[in-house]
Amino acid sequence: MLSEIIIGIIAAAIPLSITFVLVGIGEMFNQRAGVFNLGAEGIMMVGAFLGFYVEYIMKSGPGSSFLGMIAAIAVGSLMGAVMAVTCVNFKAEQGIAGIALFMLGWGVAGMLFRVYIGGTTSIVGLKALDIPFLNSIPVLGAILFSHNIMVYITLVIIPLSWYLLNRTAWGLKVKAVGTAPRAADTMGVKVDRIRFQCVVIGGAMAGLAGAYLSICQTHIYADNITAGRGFIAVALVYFGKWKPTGILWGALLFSLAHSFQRSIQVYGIDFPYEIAVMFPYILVIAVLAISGSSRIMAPTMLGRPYYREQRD
Amino acid sequence: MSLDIQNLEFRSISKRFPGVLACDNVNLKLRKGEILALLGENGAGKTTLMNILYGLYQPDEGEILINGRQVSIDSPQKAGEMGIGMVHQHFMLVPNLTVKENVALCMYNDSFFELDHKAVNAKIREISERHTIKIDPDSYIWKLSVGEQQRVELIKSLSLGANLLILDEPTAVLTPQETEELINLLKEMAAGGCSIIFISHKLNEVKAVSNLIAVLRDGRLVYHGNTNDHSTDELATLMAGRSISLPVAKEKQPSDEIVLELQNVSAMSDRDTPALNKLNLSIHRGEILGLAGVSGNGQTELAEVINGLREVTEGKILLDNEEISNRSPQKIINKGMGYIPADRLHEGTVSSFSVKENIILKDYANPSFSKATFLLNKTISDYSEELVSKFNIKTPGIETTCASLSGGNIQKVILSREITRNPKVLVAVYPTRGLDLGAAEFVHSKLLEARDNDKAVLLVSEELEELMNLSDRIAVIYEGKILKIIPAKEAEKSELGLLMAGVHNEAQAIQ
Amino acid sequence: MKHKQFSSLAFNIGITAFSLFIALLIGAVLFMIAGANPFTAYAVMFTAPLQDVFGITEMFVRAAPLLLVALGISISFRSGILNIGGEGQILIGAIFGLVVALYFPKMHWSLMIPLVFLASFLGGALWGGIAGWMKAYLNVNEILSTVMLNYVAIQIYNFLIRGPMMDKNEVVYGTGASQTARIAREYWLTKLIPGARMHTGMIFAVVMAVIVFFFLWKTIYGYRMRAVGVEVKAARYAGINTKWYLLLAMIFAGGFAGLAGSVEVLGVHHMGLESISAGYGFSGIVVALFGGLHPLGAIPASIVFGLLIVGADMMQRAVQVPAYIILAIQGLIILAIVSSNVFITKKSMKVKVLNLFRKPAGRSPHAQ
Amino acid sequence: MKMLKRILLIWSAIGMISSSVLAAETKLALVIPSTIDDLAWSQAMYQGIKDAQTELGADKLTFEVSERLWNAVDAGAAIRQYALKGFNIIIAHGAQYQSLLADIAPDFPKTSFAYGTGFNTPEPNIFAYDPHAQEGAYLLGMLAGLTTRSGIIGLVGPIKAGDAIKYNKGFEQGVMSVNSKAKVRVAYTGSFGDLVAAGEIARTHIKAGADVLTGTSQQTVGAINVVAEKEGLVWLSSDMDQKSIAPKTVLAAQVYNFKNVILNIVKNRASGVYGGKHLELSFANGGLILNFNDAIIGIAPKNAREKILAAKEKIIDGSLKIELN
Repeated sequence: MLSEIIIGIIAAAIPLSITFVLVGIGEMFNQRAGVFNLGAEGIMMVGAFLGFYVEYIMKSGPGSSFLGMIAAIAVGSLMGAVMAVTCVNFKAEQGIAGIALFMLGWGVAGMLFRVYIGGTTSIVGLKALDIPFLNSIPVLGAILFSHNIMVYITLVIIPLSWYLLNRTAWGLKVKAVGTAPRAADTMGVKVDRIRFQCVVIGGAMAGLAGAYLSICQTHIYADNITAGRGFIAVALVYFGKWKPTGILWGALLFSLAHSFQRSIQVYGIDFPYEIAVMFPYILVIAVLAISGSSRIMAPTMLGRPYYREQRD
Repeated sequence: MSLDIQNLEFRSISKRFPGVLACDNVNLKLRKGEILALLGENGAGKTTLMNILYGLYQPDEGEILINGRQVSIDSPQKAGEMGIGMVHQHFMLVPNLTVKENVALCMYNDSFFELDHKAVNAKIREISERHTIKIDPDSYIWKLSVGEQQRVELIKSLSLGANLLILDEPTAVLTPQETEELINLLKEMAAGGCSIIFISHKLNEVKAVSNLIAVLRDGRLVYHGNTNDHSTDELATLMAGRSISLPVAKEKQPSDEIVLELQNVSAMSDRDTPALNKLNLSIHRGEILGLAGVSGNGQTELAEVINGLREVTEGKILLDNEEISNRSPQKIINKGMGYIPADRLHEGTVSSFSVKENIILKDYANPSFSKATFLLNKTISDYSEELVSKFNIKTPGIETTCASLSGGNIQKVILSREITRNPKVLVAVYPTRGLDLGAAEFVHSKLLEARDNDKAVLLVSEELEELMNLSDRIAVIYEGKILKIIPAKEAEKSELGLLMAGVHNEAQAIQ
Repeated sequence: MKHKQFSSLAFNIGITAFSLFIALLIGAVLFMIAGANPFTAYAVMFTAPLQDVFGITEMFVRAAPLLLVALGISISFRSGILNIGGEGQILIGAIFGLVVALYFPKMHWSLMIPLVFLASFLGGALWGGIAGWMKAYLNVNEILSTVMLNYVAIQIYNFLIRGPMMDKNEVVYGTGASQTARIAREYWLTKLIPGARMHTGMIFAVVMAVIVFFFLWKTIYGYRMRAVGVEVKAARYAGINTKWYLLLAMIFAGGFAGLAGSVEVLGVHHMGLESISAGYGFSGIVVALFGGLHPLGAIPASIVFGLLIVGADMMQRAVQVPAYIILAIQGLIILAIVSSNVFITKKSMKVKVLNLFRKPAGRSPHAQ
Repeated sequence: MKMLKRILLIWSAIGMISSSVLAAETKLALVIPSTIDDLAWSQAMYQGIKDAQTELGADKLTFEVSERLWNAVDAGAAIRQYALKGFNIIIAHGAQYQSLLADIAPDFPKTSFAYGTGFNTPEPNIFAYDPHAQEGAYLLGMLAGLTTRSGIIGLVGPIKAGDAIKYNKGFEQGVMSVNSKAKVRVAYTGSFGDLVAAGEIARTHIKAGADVLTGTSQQTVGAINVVAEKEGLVWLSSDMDQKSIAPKTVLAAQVYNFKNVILNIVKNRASGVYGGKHLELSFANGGLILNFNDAIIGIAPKNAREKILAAKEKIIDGSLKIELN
């Protein structure tokens, strides 16, 4: 019984963590390049809406779900580009621009939903796959092989992003523009261009994460579907020390804590539920406080626009 | 592939910055295999001119010709394609990447995915073997010493096939031996067909290395010709527009009273490696103790432990026989410590604060400047005005931010503050680094003045000339230990150089 | 010289107006999608709040908490800390204030109100201080800790107002709405105009802004705090206990957000309610940055932002579009203003724009 | 001072004008915390007003809505503006608006204000309405107790306060009345709007063996969709009939019929009563409606419907009381 509960907790945590991983990896890229995007939450909302909407109007199976995801990625990139234009080209204060983008995204998503759909409806979406044979492996089957397809795609995205960051020329450039943009510039790296690309990627990933929420997790769109998950994801990037695996651990820890507190509530241990709900947030802070943070990986020029012709 | 630069010409180059005319109608010529030394005081426009050649800045007027054809260099990439490489004064390296990755960043700045670590390794090996530059390609830049970082810079430029190298004050941070090696290396490279532009204000080196000299003053070219046509004194006069001679310490009988004493002091560096290793040192009242050494051997850490900015893991520091080790910086300041840090822009001053605010950086809480926590604006302004005129600080006003002053004037702000506070001990770390002769002259005279006023001065420097001119005794630091202390009049450059490189007779080591 | 100043001002206004125009143009598309006339909508949004007493007073109702939060944010930003925990700090501040106002023995308002303010300042300071302490002594990134602490604060607040501090009557009648009892009427902040909600909180906030200004620029503590904010190394060098001042900065940031909480409680709601923070913790950041992180700059910034909130709200009712459009328009306007800001503050960017209009020249017009 | 007097004069003038308008048509304004399409609390009221409009005629009752005013500051501005504009009835649809109304109402004595859930009418022109959520919850609880095969029933709560408590208490009593062995497990998300969290709690309930689930507030749409993923599981909905999003999952619903509240307020005003009344929504007065989903009612035992309807009659005639404490 107990082992079943524990397996259940872990199995439930994995699909939950995907949202954070997706947004987090995207945010990791733009932070590594020196741009701090608080607007991920807003981008997620637009992604969640558009992904939902595309599937809703197509009304046909998994194909339309994927089309929805692609649409979400596209619109996320577009929102990312808006952020990039303001923060990279126009060197705007990133904190404000992020909050503004959050407001814009929330507003646009909500309004389009009202105008084009009007009422809460559900879609088929992508359901959990029970992978034949593999899912009947004891313990592992339940934990690893009974999730929706996006979980597996995300598990591919993590090593892919690691590879991109650490084994390609582009990844080198990203790391360079986030820590030493002037040096990067002298080495022939187009600082603003790399930053722009990274912010767009961050947007695309946030859009996808939004669509994951509406298409894979809830099969629905409703106001404030993200409920602050974008902000959590931004925080988890710091937790993960700007590394894909770090972000994965952070997201898993946070999701496990959530899944754990929900199980505690469901299995009827009687204490104020607020404490249960608080638990994941406190846990994440506590773990980071104990483990300490390294400054080596930190993009030291995070939040600072680069002016080529400024004497320093 | 990069261009083979046969000759280079600047025609009437001008560049303005808000409020400054950095380059004014400059004309220059350089042929293949020549070494051109670009001389000038700080702010004369040397760096700006080179940044234009390197594509970082665009000239407002004028043109650049390579091999007789007009070219437009609108980015460092373009410069690289034309075979121009630059080693900046502030190294342009990405600290959180390895040596190899930094080189790779240059080699693959056009590609997206492609990143052939093997090819990069091979390139680094080839270059380091050809020019005997030793470097570990897999170590992170932030772990390297300044000298090593410079080698990375050279490898970087060479790996890109540069045949015109611009070096912006390359010797500022090197030991005499390293400097000599660099000079030989540069000559060899020139002989092999490389053209080199060498920015400096150290005239001896310039004489040793270059064929051609160009002197800039206030953005204008005041001399362009052969190196051998002028003596160093004449060149100095050309640079400054007046004749300058650096002050030399006059003999003074030092007192026997020890003011500052370090006993078996150990400390860790920022990278968690041992920086000071049971170091012993004592300084007398009324003497300048010069500390020689290659940077990265514990000098900055030494200055920091004395000032309470770094933890002492072992040993004792005594100021006037009172222990000050691991006391708070505030307490140490109150006990009469003065400190001129190496990083004058970010440590010695709060760069976005006004001159006035920086002048009271250590005294704002002093009853003469604040009453019941409120700052006394009038008194502070009067005091600042007084120091500004006394130390001849060139600033539009006391409300101007320090960041907008030149390096020399920032140093004067620090100097005015530290000396006027009348400390018992003054620790000065690289006080003239990057300053032009005029400013260095001023700093030197003030340090000597402090000594004559019976202060104990610890002068950390990499320039032997400076140490030998000013110090009463010279201590050599190597890997966190004092190897030897030599009275300045007995010191010889060659011996100091060997000591700095760690070569010494064990028997002579200070216990 | 005069002429130059004038043309520079004209440039600043021009560039801001241009970017606003672009934002409103994009916004107009949204209005058209929603089936409303953008001209009427904008007319209402920018003029309606200024047309009557109601609009103007409402503007100040929003400006008061915004200004207080922005003051705290300015202090923390100046000390190099990005505090996005305003929401949580407001709530904790409010709850501390509520405890004093509801459970302390009756006393004259002139004693009680300062006591409530003090309590809420301490509450917010505690919440900000946690993040500050973790930043200074445990090296925990403040963005992470403040985001997380917001959620924790919301849960604590909700627990208290639905549990131990819930209005006893709610239990008796079985309605169980999560709200506290009402605060005694004599403790309410005085309404400045009968029939409108505007209360003395705005005056309090402006006074605080002036105090913060003096504190930051005229006292040794402010001097230390600013030094720590811009150049930690130099501050340490000067003998300042930098960790303590980082913590202190967050204590102030939280404290001012906490004050905003009690201003809302005493001035507007007179009781503890759900979502009392009303997003001020986030808008406060925007206000602080628009105010140039200067306490006095935050005063007009908070009023303008108040106008934006009230105007958008009125517009939504006037043209009957989905309320979401308010958010979208506010977001667009903020984006436009921050984007244009760089052309005003950075000469090199300004020059680029001016060069667009002076085709043949490649020269910078501002060099002397 | 003169200025103030003038302002006061203008305001009282506005008040008079608005009262004279009353005779011609009733202008109603609705302020809701969520949206008009949340399939829960807010939409139920919106629907109620539309129904009342249909009944009275579009020329007799017009209305405007302001959404997403969950925070009381914005809501306060909206309410006051509506009052200034001469709206006759202003409905602030949430318990959290009570204190706002108490502040505003005295300035507009001829305007009727209403809020709910609540009992308190601090001013003579404030109505409080109060759906007896526990009544429907009791009946749904009976249905759950009768229908569950696993004996485990999952409840997805938002925040443990207000209607959620009333609902949960009634529901548990209903379950116990028919199936004392069944377990009702309650878990809260800690927010009203986090439908992902609600979905996750539903998932956890299902993993833990629950086959009948229920819950309140707008976030439950997230839970329903999760329940709908697996066949054989049912959801019991409250506030609105949420059948539209999961026709094969929502077995029955308690629907708040706010139409009567609106009509009641209009009637009261016609007879010169501007407020001060506590309006209840119960099965007895038609304020609550119980809907069964006929398409899938077969899942429940055959006699379930009869038993529940019998209990409903008892609630109506007062012989069955549901304890709230």
